[in-house]
Amino acid sequence: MLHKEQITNHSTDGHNETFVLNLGPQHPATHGVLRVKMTMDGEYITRAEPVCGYIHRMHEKMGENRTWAQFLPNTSRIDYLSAMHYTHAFVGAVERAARIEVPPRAEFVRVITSELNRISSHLVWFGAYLLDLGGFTPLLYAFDDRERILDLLEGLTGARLTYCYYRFGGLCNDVDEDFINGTRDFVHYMRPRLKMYRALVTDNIIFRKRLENIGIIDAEMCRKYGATGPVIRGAGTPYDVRRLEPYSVYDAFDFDIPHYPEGDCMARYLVRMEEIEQSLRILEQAVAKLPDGPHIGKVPRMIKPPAGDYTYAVEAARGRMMVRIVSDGKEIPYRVKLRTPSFANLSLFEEASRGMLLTDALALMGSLDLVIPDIDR
Amino acid sequence: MKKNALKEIVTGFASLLTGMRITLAQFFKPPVTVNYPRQSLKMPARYRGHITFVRDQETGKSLCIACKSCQKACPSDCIVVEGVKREGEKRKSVTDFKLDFTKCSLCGSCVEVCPVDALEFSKHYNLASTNKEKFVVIDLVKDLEKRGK
Amino acid sequence: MTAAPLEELIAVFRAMTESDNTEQEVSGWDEGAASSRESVAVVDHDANGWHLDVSIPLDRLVEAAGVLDREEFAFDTITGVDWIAAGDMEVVYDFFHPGRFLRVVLRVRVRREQPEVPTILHVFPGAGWHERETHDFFGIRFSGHPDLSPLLLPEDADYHPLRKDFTGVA
Amino acid sequence: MSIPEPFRLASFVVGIMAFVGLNAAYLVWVERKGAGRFQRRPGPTEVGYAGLLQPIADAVKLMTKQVIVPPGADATLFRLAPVLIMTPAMMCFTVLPFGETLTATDINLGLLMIFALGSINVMAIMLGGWSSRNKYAIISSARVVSQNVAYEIPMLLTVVTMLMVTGSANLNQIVQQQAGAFWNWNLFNLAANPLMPVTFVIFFICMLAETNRAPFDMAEAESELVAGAFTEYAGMGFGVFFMAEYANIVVGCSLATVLFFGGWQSPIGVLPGVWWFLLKLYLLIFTVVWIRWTFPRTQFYGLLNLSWKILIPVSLATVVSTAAVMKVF
Repeated sequence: MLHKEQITNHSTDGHNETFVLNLGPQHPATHGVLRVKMTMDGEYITRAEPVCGYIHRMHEKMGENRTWAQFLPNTSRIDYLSAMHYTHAFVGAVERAARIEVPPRAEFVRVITSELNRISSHLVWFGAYLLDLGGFTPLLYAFDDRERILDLLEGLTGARLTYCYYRFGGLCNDVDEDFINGTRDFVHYMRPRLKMYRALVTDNIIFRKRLENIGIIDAEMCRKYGATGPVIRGAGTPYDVRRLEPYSVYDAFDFDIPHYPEGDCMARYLVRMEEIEQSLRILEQAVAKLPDGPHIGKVPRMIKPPAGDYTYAVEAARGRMMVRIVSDGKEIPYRVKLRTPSFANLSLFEEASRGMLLTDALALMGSLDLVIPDIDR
Repeated sequence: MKKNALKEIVTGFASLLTGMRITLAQFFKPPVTVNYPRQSLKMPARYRGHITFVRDQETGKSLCIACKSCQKACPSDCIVVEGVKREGEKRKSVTDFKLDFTKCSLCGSCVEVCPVDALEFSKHYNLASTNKEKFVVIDLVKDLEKRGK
Repeated sequence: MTAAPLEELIAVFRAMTESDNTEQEVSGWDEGAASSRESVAVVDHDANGWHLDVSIPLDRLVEAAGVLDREEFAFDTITGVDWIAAGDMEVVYDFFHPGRFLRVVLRVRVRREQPEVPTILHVFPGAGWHERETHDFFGIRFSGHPDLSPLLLPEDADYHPLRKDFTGVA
Repeated sequence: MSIPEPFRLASFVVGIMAFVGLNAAYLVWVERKGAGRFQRRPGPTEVGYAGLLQPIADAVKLMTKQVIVPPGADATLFRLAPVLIMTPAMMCFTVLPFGETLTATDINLGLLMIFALGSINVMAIMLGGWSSRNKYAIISSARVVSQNVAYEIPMLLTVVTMLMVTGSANLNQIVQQQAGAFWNWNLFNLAANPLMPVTFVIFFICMLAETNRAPFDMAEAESELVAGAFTEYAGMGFGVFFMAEYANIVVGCSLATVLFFGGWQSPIGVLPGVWWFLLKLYLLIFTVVWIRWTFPRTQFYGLLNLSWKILIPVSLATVVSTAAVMKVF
């Protein structure tokens, strides 16, 4: 293991010859159009400055020129890997503002679809992370599993990524038996697969050597930067919006918040892998407890939340996703603020990557699970 | 310390062999992919393709009453509806329904908002063209006429 | 965890806001809204999404952030709001507590013509990017911020799209 | 021998070139097909039956592309590098005993010659990376040099062990010593070197590292360095590096076959030796492919640590144990 002290010695020996390495905007490791301007001393990073905005679409402005309901499709397109959570946050904020009741069945289905989405998102991350580390095969195994989730959600919502499934007061349409049975089957299918991943990847010595004690982010840094999700839980703080700021019907389920005190890439990896297990647990309970009833509550035709500002936070796959809406009592939002987890998680990269080797910095970047449209919005 | 290092080498090597055993087991299993475009999957009933008119089984015409709810509901302004009220008919009937598919985000607001359920999602997903013009205007009225034949 | 109970926080913030309350002229649409009736208001989380709402005078902002930092709050986000009718810009700071069910919101208001707010980047380094973003979108200057170059907008952007009088880029 | 020497040599030259070319082309196919199977997908299927014409299509594609020399690059060295990597790889084939009589030149120092030529490989990649005038390529070349220097040592130590066991550097003689059933193969010759399987594992790991194969593909490291030293190469320039990589794998696996698996010796006496040689060779190559599609890439310093802290001490132990066995018995 190489420590920062060694590196500072290394760069003060008189030959301060640094060069700038442009990682991206087109680079295999950035998974999208992120550019990292790296000032390098050999293979050591002296400063890595992320440059974002390449796919900035100004969703927040779009929110100000359409009705509340018309903004719904946008919410699936911010973090396309965990679209359900984002729709949930926006729908939740508007429901809170307009005091719309959501029937229990709809809340349960929201939990089921959100957790399925969380698993699929973590699976993409798992595969892509292995790809970053040079292991190609687990990516395709993970995609095979994810495909089952996408098939389920496609059967339910009609889309594979941009679901746009939740509505103010409930859901777009009710779940059917196929979906419920499919979810149940998936839970049974997924558990042995997780065991297989553990043997193939988690226990692999090459993999462990690449992650253990690499890219340490401590709880203090997470707090100061507002890093959430697996990043803060990998730093030992069991912060999870589902538990600490309960929303929907999450307090009806029994699940753990996996957290590891090490704060290294391995801790973040383990947190995500265990979260898949916990999500399976929630799915099992939610499917068993799913109440009957309508899938959408009483909703006014045109929604005009009373003037004021409201927030709603959910635990998205990447961390705390908060929507802050400001209403002036009209049918068009006055302001929609999207607080996205990847943005905060990436903001600490500059500090966390200082003095690291290029290889390790990429392992660190991968472990943050960045989705670029989520940063750029 | 020394002992740990030796143990790590042994368990590490064992973990590599476990990994190789797993991939070899996968090697002898059949592929899970679909050989697109030679094979393709059937889209589920709720699949959201571009919108299309529901065909009235009796008249063979559209159910659309040109109320323009869909046009108003659309977040992307990609629907244009025109209709006339013909003599002897209670409601307006549609004369022109154009969808700009290049802007459509397939959210389904139009289908949901339709008071007479005149719209549905098509199951086409193999749409491709080298020419943008093909999708700028999808004429639902003409499309329905074509299906009638 | 050494975090003080909510009452203590309220007391601390009351002391901060009362010293020069005269400048806190509330204007515009939101006169009736719970959030700005008092400078320190306890809010129902179920109704709005946070617990404590503090309209802080501009010169005590960094200090207030420091209080939250001492209480081990985590930085959440910064929201700018353009109250064009009132001629104000509002900056809303969200904080959450990683160990407790407690959310705190700080608000400052500045005139639209002179939108300048001190940076809290030295207290919460994570605010740096959020402040840059708010500068991009609203043109609010964060004094003391080392680098306010556009983060999400193109590097030569001199417009601020979330201002209500923004009409588009030529 | 009825064939006159010049004709014999000429036919070998043509034969080796064809062998290398076909191997490079079809090992790509094997790799892609193998990767497909490991990943539960069919691999190439479109060009020809089971994608068998895919390598030809790829070759044609690569050849029709322009070879671009980036501005500011050292054009001479840039063009020289692919030549420099291909030639030694080809030359190694001249001493490999494919069958009992199927050797181009049966020289006494065949083993040493292969190692001498094998070392040039590093030079070529370094030149290619350095002359490209690309930061990724330069980082890659620096990695390649330190990686290869680190792995030459344990590799040569295992070869020293083998030289002590066999007492010969003539590859044909080494094979002849291993006649008979499979327990006569050097791999199981525990009487001469009790650590023989370990020696083989070290040799195999070093071979992977020397040929820049996954999990030691630091030079290419596509998720970090884009394509490493080859980033700026287009068309057949890239194609030659690609071919050379496979040619080097064939050489490495052939050497492993000769040193440890009895070369062309048939363990049960049926079939001509050359088939046995090829069978053993391709099984080893399959293992190389298998490894590539199982493991993630090692860390760069993890790779160096592995060499200096584990492989070198262990291979020294095998040398010492072999020497001890020789001295005692």
